[in-house]
Parts: sequence; C-alpha cells; structure tokens
Amino acid sequence: MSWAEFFAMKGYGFYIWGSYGVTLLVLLIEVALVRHKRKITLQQLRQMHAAGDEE
Amino acid sequence: MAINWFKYSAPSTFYGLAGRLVPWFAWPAALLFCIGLYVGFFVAPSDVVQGEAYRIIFIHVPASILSMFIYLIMAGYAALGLIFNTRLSAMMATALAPTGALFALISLWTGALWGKPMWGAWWVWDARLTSELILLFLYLGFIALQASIDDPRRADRAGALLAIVGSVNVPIIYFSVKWWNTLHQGSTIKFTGTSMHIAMQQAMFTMLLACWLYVIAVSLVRVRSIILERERNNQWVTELAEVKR
Amino acid sequence: MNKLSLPGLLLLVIKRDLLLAMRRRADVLTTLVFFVMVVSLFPLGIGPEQEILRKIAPGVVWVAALLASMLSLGRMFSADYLDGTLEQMLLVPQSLSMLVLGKIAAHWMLSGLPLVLIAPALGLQFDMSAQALWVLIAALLLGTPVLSMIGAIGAALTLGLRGGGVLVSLLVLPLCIPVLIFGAGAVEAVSSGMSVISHLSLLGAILMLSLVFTPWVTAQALRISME
Amino acid sequence: MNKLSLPGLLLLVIKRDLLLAMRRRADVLTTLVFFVMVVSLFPLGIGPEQEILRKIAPGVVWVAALLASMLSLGRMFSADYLDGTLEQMLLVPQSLSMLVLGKIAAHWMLSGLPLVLIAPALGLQFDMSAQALWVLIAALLLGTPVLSMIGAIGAALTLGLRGGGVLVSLLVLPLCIPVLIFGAGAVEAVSSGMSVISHLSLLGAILMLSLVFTPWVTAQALRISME
Amino acid sequence: MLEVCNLACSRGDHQLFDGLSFTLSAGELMQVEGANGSGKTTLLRTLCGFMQPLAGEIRWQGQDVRKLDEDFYAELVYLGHLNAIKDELSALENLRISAGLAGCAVSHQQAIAALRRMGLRGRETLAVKVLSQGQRRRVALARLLVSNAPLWILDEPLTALDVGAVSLMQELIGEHLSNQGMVIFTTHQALQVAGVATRQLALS
Amino acid sequence: MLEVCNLACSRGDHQLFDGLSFTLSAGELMQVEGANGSGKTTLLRTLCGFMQPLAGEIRWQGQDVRKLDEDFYAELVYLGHLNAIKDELSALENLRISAGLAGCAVSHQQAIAALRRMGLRGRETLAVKVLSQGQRRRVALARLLVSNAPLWILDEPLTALDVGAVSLMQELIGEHLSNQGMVIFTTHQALQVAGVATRQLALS
Ligand code: HEM
Ligand SMILES: Nc1ncnc2c1ncn2[C@@H]1O[C@H](COP(=O)(O)OP(=O)(O)OP(=O)(O)O)[C@@H](O)[C@H]1O
Ligand SMILES: Nc1ncnc2c1ncn2[C@@H]1O[C@H](COP(=O)(O)OP(=O)(O)OP(=O)(O)O)[C@@H](O)[C@H]1O
Ligand SMILES: [Mg+2]
Ligand SMILES: [Mg+2]
Repeated sequence: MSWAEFFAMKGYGFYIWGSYGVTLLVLLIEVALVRHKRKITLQQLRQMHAAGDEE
Repeated sequence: MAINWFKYSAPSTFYGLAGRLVPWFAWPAALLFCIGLYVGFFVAPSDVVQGEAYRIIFIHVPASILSMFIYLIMAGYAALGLIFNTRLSAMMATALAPTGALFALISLWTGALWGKPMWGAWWVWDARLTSELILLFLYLGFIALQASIDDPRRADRAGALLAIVGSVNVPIIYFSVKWWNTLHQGSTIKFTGTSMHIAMQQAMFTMLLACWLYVIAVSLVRVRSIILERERNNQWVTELAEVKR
Repeated sequence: MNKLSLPGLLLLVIKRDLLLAMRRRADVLTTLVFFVMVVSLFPLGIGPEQEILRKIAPGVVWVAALLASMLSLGRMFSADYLDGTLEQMLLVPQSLSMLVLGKIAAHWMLSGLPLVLIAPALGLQFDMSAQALWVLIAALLLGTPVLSMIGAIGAALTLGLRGGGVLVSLLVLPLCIPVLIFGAGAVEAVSSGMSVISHLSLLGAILMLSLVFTPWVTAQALRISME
Repeated sequence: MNKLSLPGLLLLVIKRDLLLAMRRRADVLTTLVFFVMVVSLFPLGIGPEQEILRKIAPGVVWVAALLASMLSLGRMFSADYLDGTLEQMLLVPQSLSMLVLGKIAAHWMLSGLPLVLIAPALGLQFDMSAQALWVLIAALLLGTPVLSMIGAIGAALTLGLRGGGVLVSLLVLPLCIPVLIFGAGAVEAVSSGMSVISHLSLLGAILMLSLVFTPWVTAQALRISME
Repeated sequence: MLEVCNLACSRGDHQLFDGLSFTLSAGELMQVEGANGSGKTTLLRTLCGFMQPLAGEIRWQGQDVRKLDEDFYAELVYLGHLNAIKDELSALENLRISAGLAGCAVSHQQAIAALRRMGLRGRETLAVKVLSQGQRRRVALARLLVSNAPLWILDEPLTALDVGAVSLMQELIGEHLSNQGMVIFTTHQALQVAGVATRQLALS
Repeated sequence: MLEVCNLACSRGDHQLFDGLSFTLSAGELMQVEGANGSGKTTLLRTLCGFMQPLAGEIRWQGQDVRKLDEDFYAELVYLGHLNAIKDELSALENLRISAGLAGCAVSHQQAIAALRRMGLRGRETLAVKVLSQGQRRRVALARLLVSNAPLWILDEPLTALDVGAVSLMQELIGEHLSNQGMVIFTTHQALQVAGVATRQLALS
C-alpha cells in the first residue's frame, strides 16, 4: 500500500483527515492557550510583585 | 497512615501537587494517542459496510463520551463548591468547562464529517446529534456567564447554580429529543455496529483513555493558572519560586 | 405587628407587578405584538404554500412564544435591581421564595397568558384545524408558566451584567427545549391522529417539577447576584 | 482648541462602543449564539424532515437575523440614557448625526457582522447548496446594516416616549419587512435557478437610502426623547 | 441590641477594614464616618446581610443574624444610595407597596399623612418620575415614618435634601430614638439630633 | 457672557418660574437656590438646551443659543444628577472618552494627572463599577479639569463627596473663575469660594 493510497483512504481522505486534522489542531491550540495563559499569569504576578517592592 | 485529604483541598498545597502530577498525565496521553492512532489506522481492518470512513470512530466516540462526562464532573465540582464553600472545587469547575465545550465541538465536527459520506448530509436532526448540540450550548452558557461576572466569588456561585440546574435538565433534554425524533421519523440511517473487530475495540479504548488523560492534564494546568490569579495577594503565591524569579 | 401572611405577600407582589405593567401598558402590548409579528413574518420569509405552512405552524407558534417570553424576561428583575427595590425585596421578613413566586406569576400573566389567548387567531392564519387549536391552547397553558419559571433563574443569574438580555437567552433557551418539543409535539400528534395525553401529561409533570424547585433556586440566584 | 474632526468623532464613538463590548467579550459571542440557537430551535419545533427544512431555511435565517438585531437594539442607547452619558452626547460640539452614525456602525459590527460570518454553518445544517450560501452571505451583508439603522430610530424613540413601545415595534418591524422579503427572496431565487441581481440591487438601494437619512432622523428622535 | 464583633470586610482584593467591633443599644445613634471609598456602604450592606463578611460576627439580641435571617429583617429598615421607588407609580402607591413588602400594611390615610409630613403635599398622586431629586428622596424616607422596626440603617439619608428636609430628618431621628429605636447612618453633611450624643465610628 | 431674559419654565401643568432674568459675566459665580422641587434642575437643563423654555430667551455672547446650537455646546460643560460614566470602563478610559466627545483630545498623562488631583490615585484603572459613590462622583468631576470651556453648569456637584473633596471643589472653582470662567451651580450644602462673592438666584 503506497502512502498516496493511504492518504486517499479509498476516497474518504477528506473526511477522515478533516476530522483528525482539525481535532489535532484544536487540541494543540488548546495546549498552547493553556500554556500561554500560565505564562501571562506568571508575568502579571511578577509585575505586581515588582510594583509592590518599589513602594 | 491516613492521608489528610483536606490538606489537598487547600489551593496552596494543591497547586504544588497539580504541578507535579501534570507530566504524569501529559506524556502517557501523548503516547496513548500515538498507539491508538497506529492501531486504528494500520492494524484495524476496514469495515465491511462503511469501508474506510468508519475510522473516524476512534476520535468521534471518545470525544462524544467525554463531552458528556465532563459536564457531569463539572457540575459535581460546582455543587461541592456551592455546598461546602471550598474554593478549589469551584476553580476546578471553571477549569473543566472550556475543555468540555471543546470536546463537544470535536464530537459535532467529526460527526458532521462522518455524516456527509454516510448519510449524504452534514447534519440531520437526529436525537443524539441534537442533544450534543444542546450540550454545547449549555457549556457556552456556563462559560459566558462566568466570563461576564467580574467578582470571582459571584462567578463561582452563579456558575454553580447554572451547572446544577443544567445537569438536572440534561436527562430531560435527552429523552425529550429522543422521543421527539422517534415519534414521527422512520429510522435515520445509523451505523449498525456489526460486532466490532477486536483491533477496532482496542484502538477505541486506547483513544478514550488518551483523551481522559489529556483532559486531566490540561485542566490541571488551567486550574493552576486560575489558582494563581485568584490567590495573587496571598503570601504563599508571592513566595513561589516561579513568581520570585 | 401585622406581619403579612405568605399568601398575602404573594398577592401583594402580583398586584404590584400588574399595577406597574398597567402603568406601562406599552410593554405588555409589545410582547404580544412581537409574538404576532414573529409568527406573521414567517409566511413572508418562506412563501405562501399552504401545505408547508400548515406543517410548520405549531413549531413556529411555539418558537415565537419561547422568544416572546425570553424578550420580556429582562423586565422581571432588572428594573427592580436598578432602582434599589430588589435590595428591599431581599429584606422581606417572610419568604423570598414566595415573593419570587409572585413575580413569576405576574410575569406569566403579562407575557404568557396573552400569548395563550391570541394563539388561536394565529393558528387560523396557518389553517390549523379546530381540534389542533384546542390542543395548542392546552399545551401553551401548561408550557408557558415553565418558560417563565426557568427564565426567572436566568434573569436572576444575569442581573446587572452587561448584555444581560442576550446572555439570558443563551442560558435559558437550551433548558427550555423539552417544553418546546413536547408542546409542538402535542399539536403535531393531534394533526396526525395520535393521542396527545402523553405529551400533555409530560408537560404537566415538568410544570409541577419547576413549580417546586425554581422559586427557591431563583431566590438563591438573587442572593448571589446582589452580593 | 483641538476640536475633533468629524471622522475623528466617528472613530472615537466606534472605538468606544467596541471597547465597551470588549469588556464583555462574552457579549458578541452571545448575540451569535442567540442567532445560532434561534435557528436551531426551528427544526426542534417543526420536525426533522430534510425536505421541509431546506425549503424554510432562508426564511428562518432571515427572521432569526431580524430578531437578533432587534434584541440587541436595547444596548444601543438605553444604557447611555440611564447613566446620563446620552445627555453628554447631545452636547457634542460637532454633529450629533455623525455620533449616531458611529453608534450604528458599532452596533452593526457587534450584532450584524458576526451573523453574516456564522450564517454559512447554519445553512449547512439545513442542507443548503454552496451557491445558495454565497447569495445568503451577500444578502445578509447588504441587509443587516439596514436592520441596525432602522432599529436605531426605534431605539431612540422608545427611550422616552411613554406608551410609544407598541407604536415603535409597529413602525420598525414593518419597515424591516422589505429587507426580509428581498433577502429571503434572493436565496430562494438562486435555489430555483433565477437571477438574484435584482433582489440584491434592491437591497443595496435600500442600504444607500438608509445611510443617508437614518442618522439624522435618529438624532432628532434622541433630542425629542431627552426632553 | 446590635453587636458587631471583629468584623472584617473586603471588596475585590481590597481589605477595607478588620477587627471592627461595636455595640448599639436601644436609644443610641451612631454615625459611620470616613472618606469616600473607606467602606461605609460596605459596612452597612454587610449589616443587612447582602454581603458576607470576610470574618467576624454580627449579633442581634444575642443571636447570629445569619441564623435569624428573616426574623432579623423584620426588625430593620434599610435605606441605601438608591431610593428603591418605582418611577411609574405615585408616591402614595410606592409607600404603601414598600411598606407592605416590609411586612406592615399601611392604610391610605396613614400613607397620606406620612407623605405630607415629608413635605410632599400636593405631590402624593403624581408619578414619582416627574418629581425632583430631593422630592424622590423624601418619598423614600417616608418609609421610616410608617415602619415600626427598631433598627434604622441609613446610607447618606440627606443626599439631595434641602435645609428644611434636613432638620425634619433630625426631628424624625430624635423621635425614633426616644421610642427606644436605634439608628446607624452615614453622611458627609452635618446631622445633630437635639439631646442625643452621636457616637462616631471612624473607618479609614 | 450668558444672558437670560424673562425665562419661564413649566413641567407638566406646573409653572415652575417665570420672568427670570440674569446675566453671568466672566469670573462670576452664581448659585441657584431653592427648596426641593423648586425648579433648579429644570433651569440648568433649559440652559443646556435639553428643554425648551415656555417663554424668554437665553443668549451667549449676545446671540440666541438656539441659533448657536453646536457652537454653544463647545463652550460649556454640564454635570447633572447622573454621573455619565460607564460602569465597565476604568476611570481613565471614561475620562479620556468623555473629554473626546466634548471635543478635546486628552493625553494619557493629562488624564492621569487630573484623576490624581481628584484623589483617585491607585484607582485609575479599576472598573468604575467597583468604586464607591463618592469616588464615582469624583471621576465625573475630573472632566472639569481637562476641559477648557468657559461655562460650567453644575447640578449638585457636591453630592456624595466627603469634606476633603468639597474643599477641593472650592479650589477648582476658584481657579476656574480666576481664568475668566463662569460657573452656575446648585447645591444644598455650603460652598464658599475664597475671594469671590457668590451671587444667589432664588427660585421658590
Ligand atoms: C454531527 C454529528 C454527530 C454527533 C453530534 C454525534 C454525537 C454522538 C454522541 C453524543 C454519541 C454518544 C456516545 C455514547 O453513547 O456514549 C455518539 C456515538 C456514536 N456515534 Fe455519533 N454523532 C454524530 C454523527 C455520527 C455519524 C455520522 C456516525 C456514523 C455513521 C456516528 C456514529 C457513532 C457511533 C458508532 C457511536 C457509538 C455508538 C455507541 O457506542 O452507542 N455518529 N455520537
Ligand atoms: N473589586 C474591587 N477591587 C478593588 N477595590 C474595590 C473593589 N470593589 C470595591 N472596591 C473599593 O472598595 C471601596 C468601596 O467602598 P464603599 O462603597 O463602602 O465606600 P463608602 O465609604 O460608602 O464611600 P462613599 O462615601 O463614596 O459612598 C472603594 O474604595 C472601592 O474602590
Ligand atoms: N408632569 C408634571 N406635573 C406636575 N409637576 C411636575 C411635573 N413634572 C415635574 N413637576 C414638578 O416640577 C419640579 C421639578 O423640579 P426640579 O427637578 O427642577 O427641582 P429641583 O429644584 O432641581 O429640586 P431638587 O433640589 O430636589 O433637585 C418638581 O416640583 C416636580 O414635582
Ligand atoms: Mg457609600
Ligand atoms: Mg435637582
């Protein structure tokens, strides 16, 4: 079985890869968002911290 | 020695615990995804009725199942938070909602992509499909409500009330939709599960497990951010190594 | 001191809300006009084929009723919230749940009941049979109070939030779907010659259930929102 | 003194309203979800037969868009009226009509534009063809601004006019009906293989006409309402 | 008797005050003082149970108000920044309804008398929306006249009142205190009740 | 210069005043006095053109304000019973936007400085909805600091302000007058500006 055949999925390629691709994409985006949120939160905390020290 | 469970329900201790747990869920999740996909695509044979299209099942069914379970878990946490006034459980509920909504969305998306080749339509108004759509709306309602309240305490409690009312309603919705649909419609073409091949079953369960682990990992990370945000004025937060840096 | 009895409180609240509505008669009429207009817009949007119109009639009437009662939900608590009356209501020395029940009842009389009364006229527009009209009325009578009750929870939760009007529909519409389905289902059942008892009794059961729980839940939601 | 230019004022008002909406990011999403929900309610009320659903699809989408933009009309002036900002707005040293145009534009961006973007997904639920979807989008793009503009007049009149509520719904909805008819008509025309140019160009003409007159009329309505 | 022990309140991340304790007995008048934003309104709303305190306890006649709940509500009148009157109703209807909600039925005559005493003669049956700011405040204050709850909690009762109305309020408070009532209030204006020492509670 | 000739106003069937005439020149301060409901707010709103008078004329620099219309608006700041601030926005955003609408662009620094002068240090970026009643009034008043319109029309500017803020307002009004501004205001509290005689206009 060639790769081309595998990706064609006997004509169902669009549907199958459409669902897996989007799912993967969405999950990756979620992971990225969650990590981004953590980064932002920590940054804000540090800023607050710094502002508190100044006073 | 008895473990002091209450100790872990304090946000300060849970924050550390969650941090240590995350990798234990995240990596196995990734691994299981790979295994599940491998088995699903290379080991499992193609289906007699549906040909290759059935392979969507390996992501569709876990996503559908999880979207429903997460709602229940979320409502459970919310109820705990409302009754015992434990801050952590309310935060868990908030952390779970986006992931739940996401899985509902995935279920809809993959279902739609499956429906087109199988039924010739992206969408039919079948009981399962409709109740999944409504579930998505319930998630969005919860998220929108919490997002539009600034005061976290009010957000928690209002969200909890909504989640509880919603979880009472979910079974009512499910049965009403089912009934509505079967009353005057002939059988919608539905995947008639000729007893599943063993490899198919294995692939599906592996994917299901992977999704569970993924949900836990993601919501733990998210709840950690929420804890930091809510407790930002507490002593212990300012003393954290990652904050001090 | 002559503390008001519980039924006394209920009556006072209903009377008060009706009085307020009579002062702003336009509001009540607006709900009604909205309902009539939504129902009448459909033939304009869809085209005049009798066959199709008759099929979609119960669904359209029910959806319009659902939307009309959503539309008027904003009125239930938000005016009282803005002018401080709600604070005073939380301080009633009898039962807050009872007061809430009064407000729900008044809301239904002002938004649900008029719809029930006008529905037959609209049904005629869509060429519904007499029998179907009766079932429509019965179903609306059982169903619209539930819409008011579930709506009350949403209205209470979204008090004071910006965009509350639309947010409330987002929270409440999904919860109201069973009412919609059984309500429209009953009419369709009678049109296709089936029994309607089961639909109506399910609606009745939902009504009873909501009557028991929603006032209390709404009262809690109000306390949460006023904090 | 550095008096703001007219386009500067327009931009400021749009920016302000968008900023306010962004503070409640849920808001925009909510209008959208409301739209989606109304459209999805219909099959629940009507039943799942593909054939009927495909026929009523354009009508349902248009009626839902009309409702969504009517419901979000409340946001346009009433909050500003209640907290006194509207008084300050009447005192702008540039042109009140321009300010009103800014508010209308912001309202459309927040309530009309999202609907246009989501409409194709809903069309798919009703099994519409790709070509029909394109026409639907074009018609919505031309029609929804008109809904915002006509709605603005109604919103301005309802601010103060006692007992005017009904009058206004009676006034505004009928004015929106041509939009509804041409909008839904365009989609139906393409489905039955006819030309859509005439429908769309009529919509465009209505848009131009409203763009010229409605801001000024709304400004006058506001002055009347504030007295 | 109202006892407050070690009360602490916060809004958002902001701790407004803590360790606040005082006792208010029958016939006493207490003014809560403090600059804008020092937490006066928050304190009064907490006393009414709208907000949960961060710590501390509030007792009425020796019992926790959170337990008493509705029995406590029967004993107090609260008047906030907002007037709690309906624009569409007349002063008369407003008064009778709000008294009814507070648990006491008021006759037509009683209500008219109370409104006249508040200086609203000739305005009793006008819709409240056409009244001036000060007249609206007077309608709200008329509730004090028809209630017989012992505890008055007043948040800036003098807002928008003219000189005549301010001295009327002083008189009313004096009468209430001599009937063994208690009053806790905030104001940025001067309010002296003849023959009664005003206790001060300073928030900072 | 603001001239009012023979002004008569009514609300409903009620004639509030008639034959009212006065002139306000640069550097002058005028207090409108009267009991609750005597028509002070009505007078100020009529001056702004929100309401049409029953009779009489209002002139600005010799021209009828109804003719001047938007040119007149550029010369005045009006502050009503309501604060005209948005709950969801911060004090800073509120100030910058309302100044922009009033026709003058205000920089970030200017706005911050104005808010600090009004005693809102540390509250500049909080959503206004969480501020106390007095702090909200201060946000509204900050508009006076960033505007350079000569005519201020203030309806009970001191509502909800504490003692410190009242003396700040006195200072501000003094500064404005010494820059050839004019102020017409109402209040039920005492407001004395050092070195300026307050003209009184009594409505009854
Ligand atoms: C948008 C469309 C769809 C949605 C929202 C949807 C939703 C769901 C839901 C909620 C479940 C329930 C899982 C459970 O019972 O635990 C499910 C299961 C399932 N779905 Fe779908 N589905 C969709 C389309 C499809 C299509 C097109 C097919 C195949 C032709 C399909 C095949 C299945 C199968 C085989 C199961 C597992 C059945 C079982 O375990 O009882 N679905 N889906
Ligand atoms: N979410 C929040 N974050 C930070 N500070 C807040 C928050 N909510 C309220 N505050 C602050 O809490 C205080 C509320 O005070 P409160 O309304 O009780 O004041 P007050 O003493 O009644 O003032 P006034 O005399 O102006 O009425 C204000 O200083 C306000 O800025
Ligand atoms: N439609 C009406 N019918 C009769 N009287 C009316 C009507 N509308 C307004 N009024 C009266 O007009 C007066 C309005 O006065 P205005 O608001 O200008 O008073 P004010 O001097 O600002 O009082 P305050 O000090 O209380 O703010 C009030 O006495 C009110 O009762
Ligand atoms: Mg206060
Ligand atoms: Mg006034």
